[in-house]
Amino acid sequence: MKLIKAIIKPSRIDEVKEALNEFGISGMTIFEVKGYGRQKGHHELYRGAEYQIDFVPKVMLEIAVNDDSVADCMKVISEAAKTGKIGDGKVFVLDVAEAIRIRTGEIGTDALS
Amino acid sequence: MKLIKAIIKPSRIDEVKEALNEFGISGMTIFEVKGYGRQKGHHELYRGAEYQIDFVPKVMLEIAVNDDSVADCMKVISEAAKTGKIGDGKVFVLDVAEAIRIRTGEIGTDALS
Amino acid sequence: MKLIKAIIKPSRIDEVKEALNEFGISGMTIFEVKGYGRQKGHHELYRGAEYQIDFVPKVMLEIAVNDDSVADCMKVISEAAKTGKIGDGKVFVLDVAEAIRIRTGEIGTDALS
Amino acid sequence: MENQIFELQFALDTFYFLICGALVMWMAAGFAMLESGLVRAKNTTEILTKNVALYAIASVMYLVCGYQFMYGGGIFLSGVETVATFSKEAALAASVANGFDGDSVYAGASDFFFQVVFVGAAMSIVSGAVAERMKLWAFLLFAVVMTGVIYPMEGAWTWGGQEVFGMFSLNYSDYAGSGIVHMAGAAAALSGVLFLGARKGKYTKDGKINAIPGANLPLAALGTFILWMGWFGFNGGSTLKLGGMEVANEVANVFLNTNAAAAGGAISALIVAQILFKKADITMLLNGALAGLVAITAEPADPTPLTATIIGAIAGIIVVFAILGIDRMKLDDPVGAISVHGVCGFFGVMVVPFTDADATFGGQFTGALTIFVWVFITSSIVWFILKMLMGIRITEEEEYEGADIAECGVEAYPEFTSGGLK
Amino acid sequence: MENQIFELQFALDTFYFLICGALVMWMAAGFAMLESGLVRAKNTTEILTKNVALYAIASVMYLVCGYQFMYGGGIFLSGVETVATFSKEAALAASVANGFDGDSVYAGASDFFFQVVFVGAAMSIVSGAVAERMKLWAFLLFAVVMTGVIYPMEGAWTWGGQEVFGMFSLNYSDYAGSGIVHMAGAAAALSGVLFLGARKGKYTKDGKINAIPGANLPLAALGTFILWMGWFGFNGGSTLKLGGMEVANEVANVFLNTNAAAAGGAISALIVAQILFKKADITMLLNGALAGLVAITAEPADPTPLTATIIGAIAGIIVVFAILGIDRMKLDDPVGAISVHGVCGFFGVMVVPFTDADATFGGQFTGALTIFVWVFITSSIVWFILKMLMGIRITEEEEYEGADIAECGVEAYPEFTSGGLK
Amino acid sequence: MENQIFELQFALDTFYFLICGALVMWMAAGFAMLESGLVRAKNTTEILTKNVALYAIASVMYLVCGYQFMYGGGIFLSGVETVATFSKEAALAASVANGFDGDSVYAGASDFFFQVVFVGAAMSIVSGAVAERMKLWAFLLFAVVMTGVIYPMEGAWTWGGQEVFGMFSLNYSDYAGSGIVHMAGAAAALSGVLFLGARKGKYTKDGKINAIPGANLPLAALGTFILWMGWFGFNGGSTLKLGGMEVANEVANVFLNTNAAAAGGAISALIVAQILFKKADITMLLNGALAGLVAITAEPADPTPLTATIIGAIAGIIVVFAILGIDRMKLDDPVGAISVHGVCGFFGVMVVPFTDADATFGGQFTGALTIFVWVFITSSIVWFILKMLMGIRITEEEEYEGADIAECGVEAYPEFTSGGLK
Ligand SMILES: Nc1ncnc2c1ncn2[C@@H]1O[C@H](COP(=O)(O)OP(=O)(O)O)[C@@H](O)[C@H]1O
Ligand SMILES: Nc1ncnc2c1ncn2[C@@H]1O[C@H](COP(=O)(O)OP(=O)(O)O)[C@@H](O)[C@H]1O
Ligand SMILES: Nc1ncnc2c1ncn2[C@@H]1O[C@H](COP(=O)(O)OP(=O)(O)O)[C@@H](O)[C@H]1O
Repeated sequence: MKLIKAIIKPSRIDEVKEALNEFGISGMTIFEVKGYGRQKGHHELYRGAEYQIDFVPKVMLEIAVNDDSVADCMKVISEAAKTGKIGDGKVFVLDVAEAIRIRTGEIGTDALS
Repeated sequence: MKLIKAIIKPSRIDEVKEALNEFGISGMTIFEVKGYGRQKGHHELYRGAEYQIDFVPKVMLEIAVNDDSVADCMKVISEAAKTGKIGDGKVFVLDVAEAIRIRTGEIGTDALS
Repeated sequence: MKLIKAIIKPSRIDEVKEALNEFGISGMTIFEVKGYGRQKGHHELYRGAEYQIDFVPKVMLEIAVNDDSVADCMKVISEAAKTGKIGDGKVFVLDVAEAIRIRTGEIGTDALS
Repeated sequence: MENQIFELQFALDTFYFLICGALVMWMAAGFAMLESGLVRAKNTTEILTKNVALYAIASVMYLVCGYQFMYGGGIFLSGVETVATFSKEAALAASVANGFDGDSVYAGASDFFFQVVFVGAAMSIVSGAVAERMKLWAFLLFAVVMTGVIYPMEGAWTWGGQEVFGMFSLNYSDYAGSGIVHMAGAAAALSGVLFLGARKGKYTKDGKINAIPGANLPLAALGTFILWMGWFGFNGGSTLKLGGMEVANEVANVFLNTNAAAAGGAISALIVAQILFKKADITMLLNGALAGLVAITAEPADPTPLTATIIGAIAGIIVVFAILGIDRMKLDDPVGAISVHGVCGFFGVMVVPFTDADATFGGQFTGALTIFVWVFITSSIVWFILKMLMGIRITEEEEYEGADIAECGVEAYPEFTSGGLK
Repeated sequence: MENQIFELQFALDTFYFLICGALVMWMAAGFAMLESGLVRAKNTTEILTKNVALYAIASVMYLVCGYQFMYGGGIFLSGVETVATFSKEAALAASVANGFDGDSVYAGASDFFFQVVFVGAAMSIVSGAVAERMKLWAFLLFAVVMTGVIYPMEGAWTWGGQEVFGMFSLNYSDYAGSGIVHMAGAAAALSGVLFLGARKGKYTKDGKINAIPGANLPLAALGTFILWMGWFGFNGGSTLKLGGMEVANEVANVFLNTNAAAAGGAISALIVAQILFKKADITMLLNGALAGLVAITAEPADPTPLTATIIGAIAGIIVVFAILGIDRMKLDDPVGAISVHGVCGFFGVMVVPFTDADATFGGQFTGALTIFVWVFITSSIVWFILKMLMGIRITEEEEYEGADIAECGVEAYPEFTSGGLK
Repeated sequence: MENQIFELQFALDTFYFLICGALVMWMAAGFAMLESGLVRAKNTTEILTKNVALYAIASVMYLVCGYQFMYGGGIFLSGVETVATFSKEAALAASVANGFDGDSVYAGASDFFFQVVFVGAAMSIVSGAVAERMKLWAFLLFAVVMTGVIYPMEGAWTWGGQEVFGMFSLNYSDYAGSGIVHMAGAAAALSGVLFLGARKGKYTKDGKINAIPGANLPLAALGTFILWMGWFGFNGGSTLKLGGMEVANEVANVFLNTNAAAAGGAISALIVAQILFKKADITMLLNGALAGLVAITAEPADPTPLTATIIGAIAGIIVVFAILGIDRMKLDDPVGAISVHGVCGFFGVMVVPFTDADATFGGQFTGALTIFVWVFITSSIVWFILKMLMGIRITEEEEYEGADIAECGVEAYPEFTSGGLK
């Protein structure tokens, strides 16, 4: 089992969600994050003092998938999240040693929705 | 060392925290996330246009524990977080290669609170 | 490749960011979290009823680095984040199995900014 | 030429009534802000909806029948002169008859306008106490009865001067309504709270009282300032006449005393809170100011400014302990309405004899009791019927998710909250 | 001694005008709060900036030339008496000439003050409809022309009583401006919306209508209460005279009817929303109250209170369907300004003959049409020129990021939002 | 019959005073909203607490001794007529003596009411400048001295017409208090800022100025609108009489000029900000409007509307540069109070001789200097004593965590923020 962590642009979340749905992934956890990378933030101005917002809003997706689906799933996400402009984000894959569904106690890949 | 990632219902956070405390876990990091799974979101309505909120509020717990405690800790969380209704969440376990406590520089399991 | 997860005090984020920049790390993802550990929260009071805020605001940094840099990077973070007072936080290191840059499709360490 | 003077007096008094009425109408916004600041984000849309709708309902129901019950103004205001039916001759004749020093003469419509906004205020008191758990439509149906019948009836027995049912003749003095408006609202609120029960999570089984902090304290402070300002109209207008030196002086003293009592209440409540809790609890400060205002309302003209300040200060102390006590009795009142309007309203009524020689403690007590019993019992009957018919409480799940989504379909701050984790 | 009576009448009427004017000025805050509550967080600073700046521009432009165009008050108010140029003799002579029952006499400055705040109101209507996508400076330039020329011209043909161009002589009755102010504002707004197009993401290619919820509903409710309060000045002041029994009675009825219509509109819109959507949509409740206010504005004096309530209630029903219909026509109006002020303004104008025997449907329709055509066409010309010269819409990227950062450089709630993820 | 006219005049003038006073009281809400919008979320509860409490303290202290010091009204208002002590005969006699064109006669309580709300305004200015770092109770103790002694003394030497200490006789003209109220508040604020030092993180060691954005800009805009509205009472009431044609005309011109100056200030500040920063900085727009208001306050009656607009516009330009300059001097004033009320207050005082022939530059300068020196020195003494006794600044840790939790125990927006990460 793997945990896919994808950092994407907030504007692509709907597309990614739908693409994953079509692909058959029906469970995921997301949260708002701030990204720092090549894509630069913006300037704001307050009472004459300019200041730099370094961090860009991004969304992190965390999706546990079984080992077979990892490659395809990465592809699905990458394609749906891509705009071609700087700041499209990254996908990282981590190993999952164990998983359990709290409600039923199912473990392993059975625990995934 | 392992990192336990538990996605639970926001309403269960106090119970889980207390159960972990009793079990002897005294350090953790939590944050608000949005979950997507079998439990469906809700409809909202604004000026006549209905729209679907797909994501359900959840809380993510991240807890680093030493290898011996992992299984028990998962059990403790599962039991405390369980309501038996859809959407109770998942627990994932990841390997931790290294850990350090910033204040003291302690490494390995010594770094855990 | 490794994923460094660092939990630090919010007040140290600028120092850490700059130290990492100098070190040559130019990409990272951060988000606000709540920490529970030796550092205790505070009491609040509302209409005569006191209540305990157990969780302390912290910032989580997630940084993917190649294996060579891990040790140095941990050091850089630890030093920049350190105040010497309780609650300075932890750094955890996780293995990354795969990475991809969405915009270009580059994989592995090439995917890192 | 004397007629012209009477015309001016009529115009001035009418205008004074209208401006005071507009200030009291503005209190509806004050209650709305205060209450929406003190509930959690997830119940904010619903409390706003209730506050706007209840004011609208009060306006319509008092027009339909409330004014008739209270002052005999006719169903649908048929007895109030419109532009078409106004008789200048009659008005002039009345002016001459009253003489310059007698009762005031003003447009009937301005009297209705001034009275109707009071109904809204009485009803606004209820919404805060039952916040975060009551069904919207059950509440609005209650508002129909409260503003159309329950309030007008007790108003008729007091300000209306009617001896309905031959039941009692009160020698009861209540200038602007510490009892008639505020305690009445609180009585209905108390009954509602008893029927509803506490918010989930407010009191734990082991007897602990949990704090449920409000989501937006600047709104609560704004609401308090609005109420403070509107109260000048509430008490000032209750002099019922401006055109004359003595009454004008009285109106001025009412403004001054109203302000002084609010200030006294704010300061004393803040100090008590600081002593008790070691923190300057802003919600006590705000409730203290309102407590002072409620207390002075029963007699804002006669006290000296110093006495008014002291009355307000005592109310500010009372309200802190009332809030703590009522919480300990497990009566869950998210905004402190029962303490502010009920307890301090009663205090205000009972303190009148100290500054107004005509009032007696017996009369004040009897009057307060009558109002309380009437409103509490009739309210309870209405709550009971509503509970049987349609239920008055949202489901536990809806309460957890928030009344906003359940009742109104939209969150108040969709971009600011993401679950309210603490 | 007669002179002294006239002096008092003059003082009273001047004061009445000034207080009503202050209440109408306060409506600028109402529009600002309403609109900033109904847009997304990322466009809030910009809509606030527009609202404050447009009121300032209206104040200056109407002073520079608008008042001259509308009432002939002189460029830079050269025709309005200042402290230095005031002639008590002339004022007394005018008072005597008018007699006590004739036209009112009041300070010229108070008339300007009362008129200028109306200009701000007309312009505020536009800002809401074009929110979240229009360039700030294009909007402000439009405000210069609208408040300096477009509005004053149609005002001159109606309230100003001028027969400009010999084009037409309207027998058009519009007490406080359902058409002259509200529909005029809505006509400019409609034109702006057509030139601008919808917000990105509002309508999908497959014809779906997306909801774009407002960020801060308590502000929207507060704004509505402010408008409700300010409307007493808007309609009440439009009687133009207070000092006299008949007019004072009329003013009182105007206050009463204004309140009744708002209440009627709020209740009917809430009920319709509940029936249609099964939820008590607060935005419809708020728009319903405003719809009632707009509708009664054309004739707030003559209806009985019951009739006023009914007129308001009908407007409350109309506004819900108008909002849904206009959305279906893919006219993107984030706050419902076109429905509230345009559709209900027109309804208000057309309903006058039912309660005012002097008005005719023909006259009302001709007047409304004239106002609409004039404002719509001239606005369109101005929007077109602005579009050619500098563009009127922010870029797609700026729209995504939010007008606040693009135009004003600072977020409205920097600590509360972090991307607005849903 | 003449008596009746005097009675009406008395009533009208009293009412006018009371309404203007209520509008000025409303400014307390304006300051509270403005300041709570411009501080960070974590210091919001505390600034609200300060604003409500300082108004209450001002009300009480001015009643206790301030009014006595300033106008000799008696300790505890013992010299002000209550309902019991009012003598109609005396009032009528005074009216007859003054004649219809002489000084106004009105209820003493209304004069106190109008004066006391000014004290609150002066004190509100201070709270903004010392926000986000000053101890709550140290501030409130300062408020006791400021409102009970410091302000009343300089008020006595100017408006009070007293030659205290035989020190000086000012030929100083300050209609509604650009200097007496606004610059006085700013002088106390400046002293407080010097004693306190800047907020942690505002100025870095390498000389950089960091922006610390306000948490809730709609509140700041609302606060500005409230102040704008309340200023009609502030300046309008300062005419001190309404009942008479010439004074009524003057009041009308005051309203008009007040509005014009605010509009001028808003527009010019916005344009300057756009030119300097390439962004329409809303905080400059808001400060610009207030700058215009402050500047016109010293003489709102005599200028023509055009001149008033220009005076406001110049103040709007001044304020932008003042804010930038003061920031560069490392005087940390989170809301710009010193620039708006101090710099533009001084400008307003000095510009009087251009429109009022009786005023001289020398007199204006001497007066302004006297006020500034007196308030600055006495304030410094009080701040110094407070610093010695109890400390005036919260600890660094409390400042980091926020004054809300440290001082008041509760967050203003507990559900919206989670650390304010940027
Ligand atoms: N080394 C890294 N570790 C973790 N997250 C990263 C790293 N580098 C970039 N990111 C995340 O990816 C986002 C996009 O990266 P960026 O360099 O801006 O553009 P791109 O992905 O197109 O090269 C960043 O905003 C950040 O959230
Ligand atoms: N494959 C997955 N990867 C990551 N998180 C998941 C996954 N599936 C479910 N989740 C998380 O678990 C939560 C609960 O899942 P859900 O299917 O709704 O109910 P249950 O856990 O009872 O089966 C989801 O809201 C989501 O946050
Ligand atoms: N076992 C753990 N797993 C995950 N996070 C932890 C753990 N222990 C501590 N933390 C995080 O580290 C932060 C600091 O820990 P704490 O015990 O307060 O101080 P210190 O790091 O100085 O020992 C906590 O607030 C929490 O976010």
